[in-house]
Amino acid sequence: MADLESFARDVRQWLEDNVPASMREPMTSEKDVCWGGRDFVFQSDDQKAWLEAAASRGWTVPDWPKEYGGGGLSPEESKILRAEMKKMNVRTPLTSFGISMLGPALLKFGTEEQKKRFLPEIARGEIRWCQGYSEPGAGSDLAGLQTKAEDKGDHYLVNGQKVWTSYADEADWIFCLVRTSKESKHGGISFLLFDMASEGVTTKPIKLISGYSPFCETFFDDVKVPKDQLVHNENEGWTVAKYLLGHEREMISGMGLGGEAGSSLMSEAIADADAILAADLARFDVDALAFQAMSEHFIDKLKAGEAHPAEPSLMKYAGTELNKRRHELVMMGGGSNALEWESERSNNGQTPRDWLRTKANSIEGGTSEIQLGIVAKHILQLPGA
Amino acid sequence: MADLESFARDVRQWLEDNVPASMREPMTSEKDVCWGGRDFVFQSDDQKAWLEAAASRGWTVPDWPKEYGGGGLSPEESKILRAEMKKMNVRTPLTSFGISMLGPALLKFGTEEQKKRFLPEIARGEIRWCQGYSEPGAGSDLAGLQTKAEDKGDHYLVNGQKVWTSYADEADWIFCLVRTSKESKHGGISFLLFDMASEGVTTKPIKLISGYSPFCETFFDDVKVPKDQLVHNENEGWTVAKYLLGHEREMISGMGLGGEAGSSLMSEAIADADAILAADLARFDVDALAFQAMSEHFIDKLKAGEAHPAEPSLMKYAGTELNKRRHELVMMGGGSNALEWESERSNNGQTPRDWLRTKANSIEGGTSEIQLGIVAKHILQLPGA
Amino acid sequence: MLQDSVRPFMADEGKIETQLRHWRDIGCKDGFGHDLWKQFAELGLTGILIPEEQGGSGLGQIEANVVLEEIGRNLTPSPFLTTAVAAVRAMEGTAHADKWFPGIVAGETVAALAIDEGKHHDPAAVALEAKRSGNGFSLSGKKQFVVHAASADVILVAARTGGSKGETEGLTLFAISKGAKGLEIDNLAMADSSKAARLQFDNVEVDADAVVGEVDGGWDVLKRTLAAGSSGAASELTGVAAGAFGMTNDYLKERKQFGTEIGRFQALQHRAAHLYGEIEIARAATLKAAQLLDEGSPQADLFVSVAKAKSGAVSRLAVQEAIQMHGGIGMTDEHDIGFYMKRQAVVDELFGSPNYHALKVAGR
Amino acid sequence: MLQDSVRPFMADEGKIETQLRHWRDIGCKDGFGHDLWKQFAELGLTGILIPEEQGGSGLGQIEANVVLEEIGRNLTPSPFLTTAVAAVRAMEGTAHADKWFPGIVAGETVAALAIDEGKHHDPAAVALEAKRSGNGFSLSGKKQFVVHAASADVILVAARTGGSKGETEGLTLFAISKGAKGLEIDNLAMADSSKAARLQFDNVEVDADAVVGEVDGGWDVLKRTLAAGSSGAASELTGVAAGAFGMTNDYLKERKQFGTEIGRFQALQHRAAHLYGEIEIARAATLKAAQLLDEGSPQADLFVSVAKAKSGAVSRLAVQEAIQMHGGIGMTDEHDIGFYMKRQAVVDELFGSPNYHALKVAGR
Repeated sequence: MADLESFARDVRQWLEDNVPASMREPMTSEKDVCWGGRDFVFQSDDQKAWLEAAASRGWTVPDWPKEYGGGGLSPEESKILRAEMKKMNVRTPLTSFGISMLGPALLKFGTEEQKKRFLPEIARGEIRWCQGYSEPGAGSDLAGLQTKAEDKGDHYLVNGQKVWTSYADEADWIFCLVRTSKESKHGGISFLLFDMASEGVTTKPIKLISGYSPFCETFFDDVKVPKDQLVHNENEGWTVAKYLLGHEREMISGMGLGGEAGSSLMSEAIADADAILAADLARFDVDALAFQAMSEHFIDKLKAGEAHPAEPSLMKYAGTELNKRRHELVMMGGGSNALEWESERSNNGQTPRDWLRTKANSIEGGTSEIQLGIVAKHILQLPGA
Repeated sequence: MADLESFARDVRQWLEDNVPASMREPMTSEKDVCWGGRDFVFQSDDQKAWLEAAASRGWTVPDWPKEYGGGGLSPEESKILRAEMKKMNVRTPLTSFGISMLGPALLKFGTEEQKKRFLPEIARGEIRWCQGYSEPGAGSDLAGLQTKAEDKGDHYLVNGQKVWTSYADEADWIFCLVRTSKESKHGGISFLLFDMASEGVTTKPIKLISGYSPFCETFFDDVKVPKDQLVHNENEGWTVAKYLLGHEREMISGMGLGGEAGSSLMSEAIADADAILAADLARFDVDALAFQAMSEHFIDKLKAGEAHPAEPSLMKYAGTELNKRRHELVMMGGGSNALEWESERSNNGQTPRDWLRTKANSIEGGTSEIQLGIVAKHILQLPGA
Repeated sequence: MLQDSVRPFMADEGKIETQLRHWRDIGCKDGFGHDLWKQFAELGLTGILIPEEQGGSGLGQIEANVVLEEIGRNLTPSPFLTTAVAAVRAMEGTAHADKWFPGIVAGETVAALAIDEGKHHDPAAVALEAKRSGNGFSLSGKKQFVVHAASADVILVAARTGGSKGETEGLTLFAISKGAKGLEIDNLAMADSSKAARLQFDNVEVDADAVVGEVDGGWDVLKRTLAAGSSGAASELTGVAAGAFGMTNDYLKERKQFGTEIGRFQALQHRAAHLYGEIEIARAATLKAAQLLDEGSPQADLFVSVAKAKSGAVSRLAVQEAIQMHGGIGMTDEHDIGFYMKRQAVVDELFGSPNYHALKVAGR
Repeated sequence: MLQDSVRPFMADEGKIETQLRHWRDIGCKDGFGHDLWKQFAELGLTGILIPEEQGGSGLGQIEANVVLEEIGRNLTPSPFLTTAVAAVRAMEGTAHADKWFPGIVAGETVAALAIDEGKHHDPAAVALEAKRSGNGFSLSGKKQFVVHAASADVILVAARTGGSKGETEGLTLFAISKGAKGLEIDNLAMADSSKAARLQFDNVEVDADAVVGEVDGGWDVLKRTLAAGSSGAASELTGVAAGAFGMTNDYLKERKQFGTEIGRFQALQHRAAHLYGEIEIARAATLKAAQLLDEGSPQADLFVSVAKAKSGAVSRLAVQEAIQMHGGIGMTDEHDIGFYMKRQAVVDELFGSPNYHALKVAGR
């Protein structure tokens, strides 16, 4: 205990000394998020400075081992760091699919060489990853994928198409599921890493109902992938994929918390709410704060290795449904103001576009129905689930 | 049109002349319902007089043919009668399973002799029927019944057990599903009528969570049923049963309307409702009035023969769920007053007992899940429903 | 029956591909097509509520709502609700009928309603002032969510000639012709690609004959206008719900996942069946409101609010379920289902949200 | 861990068959068994919040709530919540602790709280008056929903020594011993077969030392008492939800319909999974509230209300789903599941309904 207390003091001091003042302001939009990567344009010098400071101590990924660029913190120490950062309103220095998804998978399934090669770059924010899972027409049935990788001796030759690749047009590398055997549905999948700048890779943004294009269609035409970029064994990629999906769901469940942007939206909705909306907002407050308590509890359990493997599904389901509800309430509170789509006054329709965006929350990363099915099967152990 | 107008005038006049004043007061409890039957004890002379007057004109069953004790009214005329009775707050003169369930089935499937024998008695309120459908352990799977009827030449010998027989201990006769063949599940069922006073019939009330016992277990031990009491063909009773179930559902859906007792309960709940309850009540009002509109529309379509055969399932589902919600709101509005179970002040816990009683609404007569399945299959035509 | 002609007409001529999506993609300033409005006229729809002696069809709210349900089902952009329903009800029996009805019957005239001044519908909360000025009035103030204002030949404006904001007394309705001096129209695209404007009135001078009905008697005119508009919007919402549901139910039968149609999954079946029932209930409530309006029943206002509140809640559920059940494809701009969600949000607010109307019902 | 001993104890000794159903069937006037209360004492549970130097276990809200979740899961009737949690928190640090704690630790004393005077929980709406009289006070007025009043050795009564109904100033808490003259107790069975009373005070005379805490300082005592009680009730509700859900989930695996286990029906699977998640959330919220209370955090009151509101709503859903999924058998008195619905309704109202607490959360 004494050690942890002195650790907490040390953390506070270090944060005081190293976090620029502007990085202790609440984020106001998606644009304040630091994603890193080859082509990332920092929003400010402070953003860059804070990333570098955090990375220098391994605190972009505090619980990764030090030899791979992490902070080497114990679960208790990680918790203290999170708590202190929260108390001081410190922004997350780096957010990336490398940290939240690929990293944990590499730590578990990667070779020593792969860990050394990829993890430190991720920790420093020098590489941005995208995820090549979904394929056209496959939807929730991820394992029904067709993109094939042929063994050509020293490399695989990849041909096929992915869809819903988040930010594929801004990513440096991709972690990608490919079919290396047709013998069994789940047993013929492999997990490959490759550079998006490789010859034969093209991306095409998908326009969404919000008018934004955060996703792409991604095409592979005779893309050569060196064999040392296969993670885990050939035809055993589904194991990696499932493990990684759990981490994706953890990340997405965080939406339920809404963040700072969410709460400022809500306060606008609350202003002169009608009596029914006020009642809905009261109930929402209860549910949002209860979910906050659940999230904290879940993260503690997770870091201590005590979470049930299907619990991320529960969190993903609850968090995304809550976030959708938040934006429905914001729309109701906004009345006709919230319907404007292109005006300057409405910041180009930010409110309705964000609302429409949230409708994908319960679809991407596995639909709500998929998550409920996983809970029914793995936790409730209902027959045939 | 002119004819209908003069019919409406005639109806108004006749109601003015024949309905006792006390029969134009809203019913305040279940006890004001006139069920009829051999052992029925009238609540008042007025109740008896009104039944007799209505029966004399065939208006206990206005749309049945005159030769079977009905009023012989056209759908338009029936609608006018209903509307005029509603305007004058006239109570329903007679409520019975004979009218709402067995009658329509006999009209469709009965022999001429059966119609002449049973329908006029039903119309005059001289016989009270109960329904022998459910069996222990069968639940929603009605067709899985085991009660068997053996062909003994001039009669059937019935042995077995029914459960959830409403008011079996007060009923004169039963309409009952029995198994006459084991060759197929649905194809081996027959539809029998018999006297509850027959030798070998015993009933045992089931105590419910509300403390009331409106249902019985009913046992048949070598009960002899004359063959002329078989309705429709042997082994084709399931056709009759399904037809009758639709009528049961129509009747149960009426609960959604709550009736007069429902609305006086609601006004108590509304008194000093908190802000959230007030919002819930506002939404409930909308849903209850919309359902009222739907019920009127449904009855018009039904009487005109234009309703989809699966529509009673929809009405049953919506009406019972609405009624459950009504009683939840009444409980919330009642606070700790509504939790008293035995005091005189609480009329022996009428509010919580009625509330608990409503929980069976969405189970009896086919669960909500069964109704939704029927709609999915027969109206939406979804595969495998 | 009217539905037999309107349904195929709207499905063919009013469909998303050639109307809504087309006008949106080319950035049309009206948000609808004048040619289609002409076709509405040829079918007698633009004058549906206009008496026969004034060249219309002389039908009622029930028939207008048949049209609106099909409009909702196909998301057909047109000024039908504002012009042929609400504005006609406002002008009927006034001198403005003679002036504007011929153009409406001919499908040449578009009318708009300028009532709300805040983000929520609240027709008594009018602050826009009409001061006596010479032989007429001078209007100053602002309005928002004025659907089709930029395309309108005439805008009906609720203004205050007496009393104060929040009171129903002292309101007067004015008919302001296109191009009035001092009137600034900020034409805005809404989420559903329809156009609604914010208006700024700076001493807009009008003659005394611009008054619709009586001076200080605007509430009576507004009441019948809003009842017709709300009832019509309820039908449009029912149509939106039915359209989204129909498309979704078809999708449930076609789309395969894990080797089987997704419509075979019981969880989706139950949700679909529940939704279907809710849509039927909304339609019955909406029909009853229209019947009561046509009968002039004192219960009409109550059921108009029931209809608008119910159809709003149900259509919201319908579009949410539609998007969720379509999965990723429904999130793409390329697919039509997303348009239903956008349109629902706009009509939901138009003439008062479900909350506004539920509170009216509860306060009866 | 405490749970490891309490869980089997409550499941064995506190089970429905031998406790709740038994006491109900014999019409026990207490609604619980004194022998079990003694067993609670032997395990150190009755003194769980009482400091070690006063003979208790010196544990906190977190541990008390572990007990209450098991009480909820088994519907075990006992005066634990009112006596060992709420009354102990009320008396701690006052002279009454010396008088009553030994009996509570020994499982010989039962305490009750008399706060509400209307049908809804509203602790500031006290009208019951305590007038100065000689060396002490004279109490007149009425109370309702006083759980275990008829079995209580001591009743803690919120009375008004100043201010007026609705104000938090001018409240004083009194400890009234059993058998006080002028106190009439109408012992009533509640829907769940627990007993709560309506009390009538007619000039009930008490000494000055009957005051718990300070005269006019009752709100401070009430606040900590109600926070502990609400937090505890939230845990009991979470237990009720978990108990009903566990029984239901088992039933889904056993019960066959149409030739297959009903738990195989996807519609039920999804509803069960949703409910499971909600129960986990309610438990996390309840745990957090207890942690904050034990830490003395300024956020504690907010999260206590979150916990009570959330666990109320979730447990209500749990008992409704439990009854519906059990079908007809669940409606019979013979089956235990119906008891969960009855108990839920009572604890839902105790220390304030979900609506009461949600409005507190929204008003923060």
